[in-house]
Amino acid sequence: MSDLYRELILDHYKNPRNHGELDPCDAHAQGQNPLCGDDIAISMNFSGDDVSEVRFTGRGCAISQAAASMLMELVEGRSVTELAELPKEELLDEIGVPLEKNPARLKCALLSLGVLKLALHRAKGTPLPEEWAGFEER
Amino acid sequence: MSDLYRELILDHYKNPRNHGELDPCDAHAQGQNPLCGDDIAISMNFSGDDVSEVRFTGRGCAISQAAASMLMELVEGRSVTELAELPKEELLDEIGVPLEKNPARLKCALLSLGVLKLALHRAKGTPLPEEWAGFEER
Amino acid sequence: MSSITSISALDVPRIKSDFPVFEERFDGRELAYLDSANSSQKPRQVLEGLTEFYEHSYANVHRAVYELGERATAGYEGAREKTRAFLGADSTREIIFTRNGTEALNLVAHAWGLNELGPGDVVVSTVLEHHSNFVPWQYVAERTGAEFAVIGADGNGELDLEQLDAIAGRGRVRLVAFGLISNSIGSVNPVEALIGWAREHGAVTVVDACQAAPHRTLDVASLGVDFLALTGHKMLAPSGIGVLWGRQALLNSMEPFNLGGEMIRSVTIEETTWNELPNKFEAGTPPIAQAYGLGLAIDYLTRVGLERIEAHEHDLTTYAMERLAGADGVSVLGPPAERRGGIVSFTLDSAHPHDVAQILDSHGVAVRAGHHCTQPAMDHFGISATTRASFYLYNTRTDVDRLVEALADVRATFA
Amino acid sequence: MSSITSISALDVPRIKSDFPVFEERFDGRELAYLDSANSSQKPRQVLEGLTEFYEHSYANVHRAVYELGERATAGYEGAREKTRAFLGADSTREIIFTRNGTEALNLVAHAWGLNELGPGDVVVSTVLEHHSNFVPWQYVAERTGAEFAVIGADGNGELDLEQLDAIAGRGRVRLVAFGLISNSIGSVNPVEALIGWAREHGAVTVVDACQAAPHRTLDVASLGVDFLALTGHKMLAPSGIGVLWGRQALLNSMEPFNLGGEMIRSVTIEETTWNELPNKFEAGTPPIAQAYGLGLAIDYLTRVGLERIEAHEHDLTTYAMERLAGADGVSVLGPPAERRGGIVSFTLDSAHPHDVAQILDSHGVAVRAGHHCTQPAMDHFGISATTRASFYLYNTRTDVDRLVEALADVRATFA
Ligand SMILES: Cc1ncc(COP(=O)(O)O)c(C=O)c1O
Ligand SMILES: Cc1ncc(COP(=O)(O)O)c(C=O)c1O
Repeated sequence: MSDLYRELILDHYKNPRNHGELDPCDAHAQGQNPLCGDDIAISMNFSGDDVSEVRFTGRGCAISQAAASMLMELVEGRSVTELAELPKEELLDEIGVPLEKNPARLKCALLSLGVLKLALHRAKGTPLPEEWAGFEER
Repeated sequence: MSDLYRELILDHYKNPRNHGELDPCDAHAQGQNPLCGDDIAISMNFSGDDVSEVRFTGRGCAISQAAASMLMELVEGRSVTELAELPKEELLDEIGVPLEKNPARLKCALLSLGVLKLALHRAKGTPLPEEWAGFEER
Repeated sequence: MSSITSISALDVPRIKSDFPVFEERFDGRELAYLDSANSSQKPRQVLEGLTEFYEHSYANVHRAVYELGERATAGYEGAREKTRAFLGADSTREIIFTRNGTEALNLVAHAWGLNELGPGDVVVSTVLEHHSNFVPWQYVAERTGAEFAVIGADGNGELDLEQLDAIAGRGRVRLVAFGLISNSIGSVNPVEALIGWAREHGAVTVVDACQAAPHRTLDVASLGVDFLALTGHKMLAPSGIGVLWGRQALLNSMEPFNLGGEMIRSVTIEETTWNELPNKFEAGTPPIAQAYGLGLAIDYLTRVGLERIEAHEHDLTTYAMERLAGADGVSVLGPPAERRGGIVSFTLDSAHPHDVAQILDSHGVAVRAGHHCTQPAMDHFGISATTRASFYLYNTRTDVDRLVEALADVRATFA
Repeated sequence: MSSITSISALDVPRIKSDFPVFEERFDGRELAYLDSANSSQKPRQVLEGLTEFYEHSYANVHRAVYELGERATAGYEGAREKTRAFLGADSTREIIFTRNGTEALNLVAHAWGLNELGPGDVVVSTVLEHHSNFVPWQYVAERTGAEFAVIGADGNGELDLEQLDAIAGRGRVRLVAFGLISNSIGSVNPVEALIGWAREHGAVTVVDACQAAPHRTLDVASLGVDFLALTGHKMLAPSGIGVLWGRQALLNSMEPFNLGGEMIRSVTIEETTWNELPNKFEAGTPPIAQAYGLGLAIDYLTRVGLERIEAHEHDLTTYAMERLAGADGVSVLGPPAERRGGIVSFTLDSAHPHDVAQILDSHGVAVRAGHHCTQPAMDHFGISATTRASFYLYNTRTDVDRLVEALADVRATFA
């Protein structure tokens, strides 16, 4: 079996954390991976500068959905400013499987983070960093 | 020195036969080789079904100009019907140097014959054979 | 499939030995490469010929007046002649080398479509098409004010010809574009009916043969189409080469597409005139070595025999469909093996196609997962992606067995 | 040329040994290949790397979820990164792989020009341009109703910048296209002045670097241009690959050019949206191995050092101009060696350039004869063709000597 599908990923895929939608919400964004059609939507509420609540919905492969679920656990309770700068390495460490060799799957893994960045920068009115530029246009 | 430049070719190049223009004339055509800019114009008068007079003008490489000059000698006094079917091998035999390996120079060698065909078929109102189709558009 | 046939079977082990990629071991095993509909592997004969060409016959073509240039031109134009013969075309003037299949189709869309179409006209594609034979038509229709009509399909992924009348009712049918074989589900389209209908309406026909040319004998004369596109990389040739065949009269009447060196007759500041066919459509230095390589690939395919290749793939497809029919949780899309090429697309109940493909990869089984550049077809089936296995001359029943076994592991993982 | 320099000389014999074509004998002699401005020969490092890539890393890119596809994608995208670094561009998103230099220029003409230009606008090219950087602009001007203006040159083939004011008087200058080095006479254009002028008028600048990229260090940031085109086959890479670099903001604002697979984000029957950069401009299966080969060629050039290559070619050019100045009946076109690339174009009093090249060929000297796809430049000089010798890293002074000796034979033949 592939290294990519360790227990934790399958668990998050089968039992996604924070699944759902916040409506109304303080920030929202959606994004797809045009290569494979994976789709993630994230909604958040803020309390002061902190993210008080976060939810996601989506469809797609186990990697993209599990990564989104893991991201939820990283996000809740942290400050918007901090999250706007959240390095992708933090999420990749959490996922914990080697993706460098596999740019296609890396895109799946980072889809939710891109959508999160877009939601945060939109809410703050700040420009999306170049690294995430692909998400802007979606 | 290259095989292509045997004595006869240089002689025709330096002393072209039937050089000039017939005006008025019974048939006329002009053509270029877009690859190298070689240019040939041929004018003819008919007497009955025969070509009574033929002249050419042109500029370009020794091969194209010598071939045109040699063609003049092949043409005069022969019938339009016969010339409209003149196989290119007859001119190539006259030139007498190997050109098969060299499609670029082959085009130079056959430029005058293409122009002749165009002039004859135009005068006769018959369609130019597919083999010479490139000349039609010029 | 067990009918008696005079076509002798392929010697697959011998063929396989021509493809260096099968010497490598993936997790200790030979690669089960089941993604040839995406792009094929290349035989030694093509790769060695290519290197030799670069080493001893390479220069720019057409314009060189020296030995190397003559060799290069002979190689390049020789490939045009091989392609002409391969397609049963009348003249090498009708063979235009492009970058890939997509560019061949875009050439027609830009050079014919943008200039010929207008309001009241109908441009027809099908719901099964590859994006490269769909988006260009959608785009030129929008740019010119023409209608864009799409022939739908039934649950098997077979075109619904009953829709043709309604489409004809929408205006003057000017162009009908369709593929011979669907790349995503493998169905073979009803060519004769479509061409008959298009002709009835005086429409120009564009056939996407990207999935057919590598696997079956084609003959443009008997097909009766106006344009045909194919791509080299799916038929053992290098990447970077495609072909547009078109009827000479049509090509002659068209404006050029890309502009620049080689495609002109004369250029002045005031005016430019175009070169004759095929140069008019080959602007700039062409993919010289890639065309030469396509010629070598055609030699290889012809030597092996396209009929034998087709029969071999049909056997594998039939076998794969039988085995997948018996595999838990697998649903195969598309028509029965009799009416498809060597392509089997399926979904698995418990896992997303990307995850399926990923786990298959860890078993040394290479398949493609995704929408296969056919999103309208995916929408038609109400899904976003499939896993697809596709066969070529180097595949065997063992590859199919490995696919089926690996699928069992996917199901166990996602159970 | 005899100035003291810190640039060490090229080890030409060693370089030559990397190019298999020089092992062959032409009429008993090594080939004096003086046609690299037309297309260059390829080193072993590129050819072997290419074969290895096909043998062990070939699959379609981007969409494959298996080991081979990952290798192929890494190879293809790695080449994009090498190209980015080679050009000093900000981002790999700005690097678009095309079929050749001509297509790179056409991409801008079609996707920017046809959509942005209109009556009252002026599109500027120069009389020295290659047809591929001339005809597309002439064509888009005609299609859009814009004015087409051509910067003239003086008797040396150097651009006449005094004409710029008059050109600006003809309307709103929207686009200025010019080459860095003329391919037919070798003159180096006044880049800074042209770009300064274009910017003053708010015009977009398009630089044809096809003749510069193989021979000199380029840096798009310091050049200050908007688009730059180059072609792989002139710089040791395979045929079938070109590059368009463009500013990201401009590329983002543009419509796509070719349409189809890979360049879309989503396709429905109603509507299609485009993918992000660079995919938006790379429709269909790209020239995968050719891009990889371009990356290998860039590695090779970088290892040898472009500054050393430029110095070496400058030495050969200076030497050739000295020797040709002393040869009977030879007239060299263009500026002095200080203001030219490694290109020497000339006419001979008694013989047509094609005849010259043909006889040189029989001496194992390969040059090009013709208008070099620059008919307006030929018209400017009042001629229809030249004989052109061009130099690259594998050439030597001996090649120049052989050229000059063979020219004497031409004169004798036509005396
Ligand atoms: C049916 C079909 N049409 C067109 C194409 C486009 O070919 P290419 O990617 O070579 O441009 C493909 C392959 O991707 C295909 O399968
Ligand atoms: C200056 C210049 N521009 C453009 C081109 C066109 O490049 P390609 O033939 O690769 O399309 C060439 C070469 O032919 C050239 O020399």
